[in-house]
Amino acid sequence: MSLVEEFKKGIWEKNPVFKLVLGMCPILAVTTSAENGLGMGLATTVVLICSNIVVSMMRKLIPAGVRIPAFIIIIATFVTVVQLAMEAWVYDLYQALGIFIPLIVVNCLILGRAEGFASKHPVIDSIFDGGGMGIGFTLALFILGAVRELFGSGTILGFSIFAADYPPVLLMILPPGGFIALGLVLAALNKFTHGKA
Amino acid sequence: MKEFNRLVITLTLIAAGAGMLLSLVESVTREPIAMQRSLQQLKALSAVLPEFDNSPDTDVVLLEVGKDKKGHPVQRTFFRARQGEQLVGIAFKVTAADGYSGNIEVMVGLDTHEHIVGIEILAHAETPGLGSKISESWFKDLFRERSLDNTDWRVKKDGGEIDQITGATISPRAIVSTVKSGLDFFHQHRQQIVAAPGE
Amino acid sequence: MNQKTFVGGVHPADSKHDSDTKPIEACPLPEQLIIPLSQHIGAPAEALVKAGDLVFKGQTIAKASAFVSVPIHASTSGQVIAVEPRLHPCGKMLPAIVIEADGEDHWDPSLEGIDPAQWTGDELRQRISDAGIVGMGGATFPTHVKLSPPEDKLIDTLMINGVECEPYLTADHRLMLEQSDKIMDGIDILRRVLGVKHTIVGIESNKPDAIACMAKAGANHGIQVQALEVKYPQGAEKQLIDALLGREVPSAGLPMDIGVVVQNVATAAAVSDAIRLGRPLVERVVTISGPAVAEAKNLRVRIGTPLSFLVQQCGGNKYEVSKIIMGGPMMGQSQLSLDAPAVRGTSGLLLFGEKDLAKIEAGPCIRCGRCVGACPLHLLPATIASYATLGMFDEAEAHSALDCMECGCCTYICPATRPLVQTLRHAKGGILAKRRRS
Amino acid sequence: MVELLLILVSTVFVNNFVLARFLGACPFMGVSKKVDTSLGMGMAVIVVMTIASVVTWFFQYKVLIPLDIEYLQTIAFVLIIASLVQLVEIILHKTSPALYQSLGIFLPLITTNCAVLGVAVLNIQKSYTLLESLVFSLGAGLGFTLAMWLFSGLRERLELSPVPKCFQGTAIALITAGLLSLAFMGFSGLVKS
Amino acid sequence: MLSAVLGLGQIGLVAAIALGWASKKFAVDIDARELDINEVLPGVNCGACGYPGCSGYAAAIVEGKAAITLCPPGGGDVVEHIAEIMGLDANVGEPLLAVVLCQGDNRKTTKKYRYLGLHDCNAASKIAGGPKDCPAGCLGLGSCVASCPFEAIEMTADGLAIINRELCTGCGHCIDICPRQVIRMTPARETVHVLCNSHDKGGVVRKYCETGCIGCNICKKTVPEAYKIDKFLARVDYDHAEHAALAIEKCPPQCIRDFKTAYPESSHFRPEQKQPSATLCAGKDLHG
Amino acid sequence: MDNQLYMSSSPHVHSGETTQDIMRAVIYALLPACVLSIYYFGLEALLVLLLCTAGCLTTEAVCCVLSKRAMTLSDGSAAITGILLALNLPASSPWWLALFGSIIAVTIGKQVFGGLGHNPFNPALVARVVLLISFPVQMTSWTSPTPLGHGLDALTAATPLGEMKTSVMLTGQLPASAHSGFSDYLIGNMAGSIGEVSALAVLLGGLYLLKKKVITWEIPASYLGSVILFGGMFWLIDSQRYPDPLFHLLTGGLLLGAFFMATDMVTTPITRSGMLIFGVGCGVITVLIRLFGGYPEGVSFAILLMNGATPLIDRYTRPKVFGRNPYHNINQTPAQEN
Ligand SMILES: Cc1cc2nc3c(=O)[nH]c(=O)nc-3n(C[C@H](O)[C@H](O)[C@H](O)COP(=O)(O)O)c2cc1C
Ligand SMILES: Cc1cc2nc3c(=O)[nH]c(=O)nc-3n(C[C@H](O)[C@H](O)[C@H](O)COP(=O)(O)O)c2cc1C
Ligand SMILES: Cc1cc2nc3c(=O)[nH]c(=O)nc-3n(C[C@H](O)[C@H](O)[C@H](O)COP(=O)(O)O)c2cc1C
Ligand SMILES: Cc1cc2nc3c(=O)[nH]c(=O)nc-3n(C[C@H](O)[C@H](O)[C@H](O)CO)c2cc1C
Ligand code: SF4
Ligand code: SF4
Ligand code: SF4
Ligand code: SF4
Ligand code: FES
Repeated sequence: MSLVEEFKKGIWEKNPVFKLVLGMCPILAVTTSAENGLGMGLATTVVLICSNIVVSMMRKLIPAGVRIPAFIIIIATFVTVVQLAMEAWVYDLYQALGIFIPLIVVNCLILGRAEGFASKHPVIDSIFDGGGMGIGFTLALFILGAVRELFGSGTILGFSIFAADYPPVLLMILPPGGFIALGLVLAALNKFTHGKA
Repeated sequence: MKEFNRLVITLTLIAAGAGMLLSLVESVTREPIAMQRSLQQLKALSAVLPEFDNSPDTDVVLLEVGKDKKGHPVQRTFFRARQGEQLVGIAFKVTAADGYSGNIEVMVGLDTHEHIVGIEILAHAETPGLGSKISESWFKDLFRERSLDNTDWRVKKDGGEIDQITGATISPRAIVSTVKSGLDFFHQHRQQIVAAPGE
Repeated sequence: MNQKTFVGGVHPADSKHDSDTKPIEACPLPEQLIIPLSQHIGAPAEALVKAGDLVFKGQTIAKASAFVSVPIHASTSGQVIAVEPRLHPCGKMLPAIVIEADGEDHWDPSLEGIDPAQWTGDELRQRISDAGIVGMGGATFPTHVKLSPPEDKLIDTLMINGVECEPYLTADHRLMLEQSDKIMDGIDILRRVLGVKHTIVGIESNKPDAIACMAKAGANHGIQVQALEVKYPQGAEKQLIDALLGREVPSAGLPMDIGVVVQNVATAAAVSDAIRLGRPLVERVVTISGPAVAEAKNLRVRIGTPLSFLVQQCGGNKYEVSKIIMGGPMMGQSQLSLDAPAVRGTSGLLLFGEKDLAKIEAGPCIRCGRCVGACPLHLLPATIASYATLGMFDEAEAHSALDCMECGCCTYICPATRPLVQTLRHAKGGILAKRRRS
Repeated sequence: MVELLLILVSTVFVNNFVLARFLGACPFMGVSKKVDTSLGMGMAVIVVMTIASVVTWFFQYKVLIPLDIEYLQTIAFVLIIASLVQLVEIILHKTSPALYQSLGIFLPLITTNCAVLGVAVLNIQKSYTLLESLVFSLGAGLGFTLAMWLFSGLRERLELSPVPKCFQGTAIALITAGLLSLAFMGFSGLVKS
Repeated sequence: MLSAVLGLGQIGLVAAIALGWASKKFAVDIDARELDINEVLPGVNCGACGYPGCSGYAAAIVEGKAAITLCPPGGGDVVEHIAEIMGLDANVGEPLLAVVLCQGDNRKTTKKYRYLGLHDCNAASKIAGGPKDCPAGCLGLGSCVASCPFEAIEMTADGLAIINRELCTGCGHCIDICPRQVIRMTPARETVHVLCNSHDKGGVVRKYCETGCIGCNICKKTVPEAYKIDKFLARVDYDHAEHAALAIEKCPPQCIRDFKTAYPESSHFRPEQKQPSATLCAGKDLHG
Repeated sequence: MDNQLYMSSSPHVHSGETTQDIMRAVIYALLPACVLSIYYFGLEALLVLLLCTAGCLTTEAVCCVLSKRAMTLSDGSAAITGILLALNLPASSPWWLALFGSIIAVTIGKQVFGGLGHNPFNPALVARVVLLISFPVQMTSWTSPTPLGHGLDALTAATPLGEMKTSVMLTGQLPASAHSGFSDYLIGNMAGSIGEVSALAVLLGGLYLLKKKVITWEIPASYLGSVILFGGMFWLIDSQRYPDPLFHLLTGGLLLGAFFMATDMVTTPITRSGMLIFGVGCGVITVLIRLFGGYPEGVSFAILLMNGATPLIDRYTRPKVFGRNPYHNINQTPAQEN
């Protein structure tokens, strides 16, 4: 598989959110606005790429018996780095994402890629894999965030879209709305990709 | 046994390496994080205080305002804002326990005439779309310039002067009464607060 | 009178008034009789005659081929013209003996009656078996088998089923009115064979005349008659036993497991004929009814009489027939044509025209629970059916699909008109097929 | 006592871990197809959560804070939890195959589950005492199990429904979860925050 | 810095020792090959192999209980992969496709009664053998459609099952379900088939079906090696079927077809509703 | 030639009662409440009723077309959903609120699950709660009834439960209205949603349904009974703070819920004991939410929550199959000789 394909598969064909349904918690929890979705997605992408690189580099060194703990340490390290950096430089976003930043550690997506891809492939491939998956994840979070923000607050990235007297459907930015919006988005994607009713 | 040693050593090394890396990163971010945290406090303060050039978040006075259910003393922090050496404003945090769904934390800022410069809602759990309107600026602006003397501290529905929110009177009512009691407390202890030495 | 009953069931309109006042008439002799070799539960009988043979009425023309099997007798005298596959009421072509009647209707001279009091139970049972007696209540299970409980099963009660809970059918009703003494005699014989004293006759309370008549006849035999609430399927033996004795036949068990043998009133009458007169089972009472028939009747019919002949005896059909049912409308089989013959299990023949049929498109189950409330076995028909339609037979089995007795209550009551019984049958087939495979 | 009860009620109903806080959504969606499995998973989560929150609580207050390395919280907690879970799994697999069959097979899933780490982190964030942490984690586990149990019942029913093609699978499961979460909104305000 | 390194290093050490110790002390074997095989299997869990799902099959292979060629959906690739994992020679069987050997849809055949009830071939066949006069033809109620895990079967508007040769994997589910045994496995390479399943005599067949095989022998006369006649029914002998197509034009009821030339009915497929159809209720007069 | 005889599997007769008949009966039973609501709230109520019913029917039709299923309008369930949704809305609802609710009810509430019979949650209540959460302002501005011909303008007013909640929250005491006003509640002279106002009209409809055997007694009885018991328990503890059972019964759409919404067979247990559990669960949750929850009104949530538990209830209350009761036969009494 070429590097480009490696990259592209994560964005659509194996999109971690729409196709693999991994990392559900942040998908549902932080997508109350497009901005939060984007921020979370990017943070995850950074961790994903970095940990893929390191795991791939060290794949020959780590004995099978402690594979998982070792991967977790590597991932957790990058998560902490991201966490510290966000707190230092993008404090508002850090506040908005709250507990879900440390929880990137347990995002099944990242461990999944480390286990399933980086530990078996060379560094360059792993970067593209991580990048593709990360962008796919970010894209999905952004789309979902945009949908929820649009209907739930009438804005996208803070800009008003509807007329001033649009009554926002608050449900969309509340917990039930998270599940329902993702369900509807998935159904819409199914509809368009298979064209079946 | 060799295999076992390898396991232990790699994992320990990786962990230690991670520790090293992180402590490095932490040392870089320590300063900015501390700054962000105090900035956050300051942001709320500057929204409710007249212009100042000191750091009110460190120029504070602690007073006991009462006891909680278990009998422990409850303290309230008063932040003092200054221009030069001149005291220009005081801010303090009050908590309304009778909101629609839980506590509402309000930062109140006063000028030297005990007129409100502004209030800020720090935390609340009111119903989105109803009670949550208390954090909208039109509502917060209702409190500007008000003092114990120039205002009947009740919502209009109860015969006072402050607008309520349509369909949600409870949250504004809670805020109004809390802010008022905060003002009362301040009024009684004004001397003590103003005169206390800085820390 | 206190009316006993069971939990569940439905109340279809009984539609019996067209025929319940019509005395039993003897059906004339048709030109040809088609006598299938398979008319009972168990192994089909083996033909003893071939084309060209002359037979007497009552002569054994096919012999039992196993313990659970019975012989078959010519139902009139005449000539065998063929032994070949003919249309059976089940809709398939199955082996049958075709007799051309000679019009004489001669009984086999070797047949003679006996006095049961002189004979042992075992001998009586053999005579019952030789007479080809099977249950006349619908299941056509060989009666001698029911009368041979294993040593370890103690039978304490003989229950006589005079319920006749199927709509339209009045054959048992008329029989109880007209031949209650013969029935009582049959009961005595059955009691003797089984060695039990305690006997209960159960009759639905919509037949007060039959209850009175049977109670009177039973009085000097020490036989108790019990009125039962009018409810379908009061006549199903498990429900009957539950209603009368409060005992539950275990799942997959038999009445004898709880000390009971159940026989239909017509079976009792047939037993009496077989012993006292020596006459084997060659005829039965059939109710011909339904909105499309010209005149509803109860006919005493020779086994093998073509259904079309029965309809002729009732003045034909009033209008075009769209559906023919053998048996009652709840459990009977729809017929492919009137060419099939009446058999030992034929309790009724019902004719319906197009306008009597309500064709309703089945809708989705609305979970109303009516089927659950109606199921006399306390199953969840709706749930089992939805598993079955998706081929999830393991789940269906876990919900006791195999217990279903196909009484039809669930389909009858379902407002979504779902074909529940058929689906359950499908489930049972699927479960058994799966078992066979593994 | 009342405080503890309130924490319990609040975590089970009002701020249900999955339905209101979105913690542990992956196993919630993943292992809820059958009622029996979901119960097994729920039990495993309760056990692990309780153990994990006690251990991490001690670690936070006895190691991280005294050493002034609180910023290592995430990595330390996740490492502890992961090792702990794996340890339990290995031991269970060998010593009690029966228990392993009913609970153990879920353990690997739990390692990478937001709910367990989330509980540990929230305990610290909310400055709970050890006892409160214990009750909180128990409530979280119970709430998780309750949500999962209800949801698995609903999903077994969905299996039998002719769901339109494009909604089949995850989409309809998510919508169902959404409606369940909607119903749980009714508990909001039951315990004032 | 030091405390961080030591702190974390310590956890790492303890964790590694504990895990290492435990995994030795409590070791349980799982055959790695089982996991590998599970990876290469298609994961559709169709059960065609006869085991409970793909992982069950994988376990059975490793235990040596099952042949490696039992997964029809997987096809040759999978067999090769498994062979590799197990260190065996791959011996791939000839690929098969299912074909419905019947063309007698509702327009071309007659009915012995009007069926009402569960929309299911097995259920209908229990009522007087099924509503068709033909004792062997497709009943058209689509039990096979529901049984195919690959959605390869569709019903024509006129009630005939047709198998999409692109989608069929040869798993054989439909064969088991069909009460008429009208679906047969045929070599995938062969596209010429006699689309009839009735062994009735020609005269009988003509009464109920416009296009049923009448056993006239013409095909066999045209291409003797390619056709066998068995009790009034012609069948293609798939071992010698190269020239079978030559008989297509000659067949009087036109029951020989070549799937390479488009099958006419497949053009007007209509999605069939999977709802049990009408049930019949005698006695409106029973209301009350 | 095709044979024209029909054949089918037994049974060959049917009770004659169809889904349509059941649904029609429910619509009839709702009529008194509809009529009374129009009397009290005038054209506004009529408009909401029409909008919701038309909205639900149209959405159902569109869904049928989109999913290529047979048209299901005639089964009447969509109409019921529409009417019940309308009865659960304030009379002052803007047109878009009613329409949006109808669309939510039929799509998210029902059709995504495969239509009639497959939705796990009550569609009308799903819509109502979605609206309540999304548009709390519109959904909590109640008007007090202004009977037709009185020529008064509608005034905004709190519902009895809302008033109670506010009063308890502020003063820890019940408002005066909670001790009186029962006759008003009975005939519907109180602020509230269109359909909850008159207890009598709803009761009439409910009794009709019971009489026609469209619904069974289990759910309404256990629901109302448990509200009386559980609510009454609190009242006995502190009658200044907690309202009496009668207040519970007559306000907040409890009767509407108990007779019309908790009885929707699609979303409630199929077994008799399951229904009893369902009813008790609804009752307890309703009281809890009313007395301690954030929302003044607990019926919708209680029913939805128990809808969510219904598959489990069904699972654990499977009736004992006849002949599988191991204890039954032990009690067998030897037959009496006679
Ligand atoms: C679901 C719901 C949520 C509510 N949330 C709030 C709230 O957060 N704040 C508030 O003051 N009132 C809230 N209310 C309204 C109160 O119940 C009460 O009716 C209102 O505060 C009285 O105000 P009014 O006098 O303007 O009608 C809510 C009502 C409902 C039904
Ligand atoms: C396979 C089978 C075996 C039976 N064996 C006996 C038996 O050994 N003894 C007996 O008294 N009845 C036996 N029965 C008869 C049943 O008790 C019952 O009377 C018969 O099936 C007809 O009942 P039904 O019309 O309610 O279905 C048997 C029935 C079947 C189907
Ligand atoms: C649903 C159902 C209904 C039945 N109704 C009757 C009935 O009304 N009268 C009757 O004699 N037998 C009825 N039976 C048959 C009885 O269960 C039982 O087989 C019969 O009474 C045994 O007597 P027999 O062997 O003499 O026929 C019914 C069976 C079933 C399954
Ligand atoms: C007794 C009864 C009560 C019903 N209650 C409701 C209801 O509360 N809400 C609703 O949307 N539909 C109701 N329906 C209509 C229908 O059952 C419902 O829309 C289904 O949930 C749709 O699948 C009811 C129907 C009946 C027969
Ligand atoms: S047919 Fe079977 S499932 Fe239906 S009511 Fe009768 S016994 Fe129960
Ligand atoms: S009677 Fe029909 S609609 Fe009612 S639950 Fe049973 S199958 Fe469903
Ligand atoms: S091929 Fe067989 S199963 Fe398929 S529709 Fe025809 S008869 Fe039914
Ligand atoms: S079920 Fe039949 S048609 Fe479908 S893939 Fe298997 S063999 Fe082919
Ligand atoms: S992201 Fe939370 S459990 Fe997977």
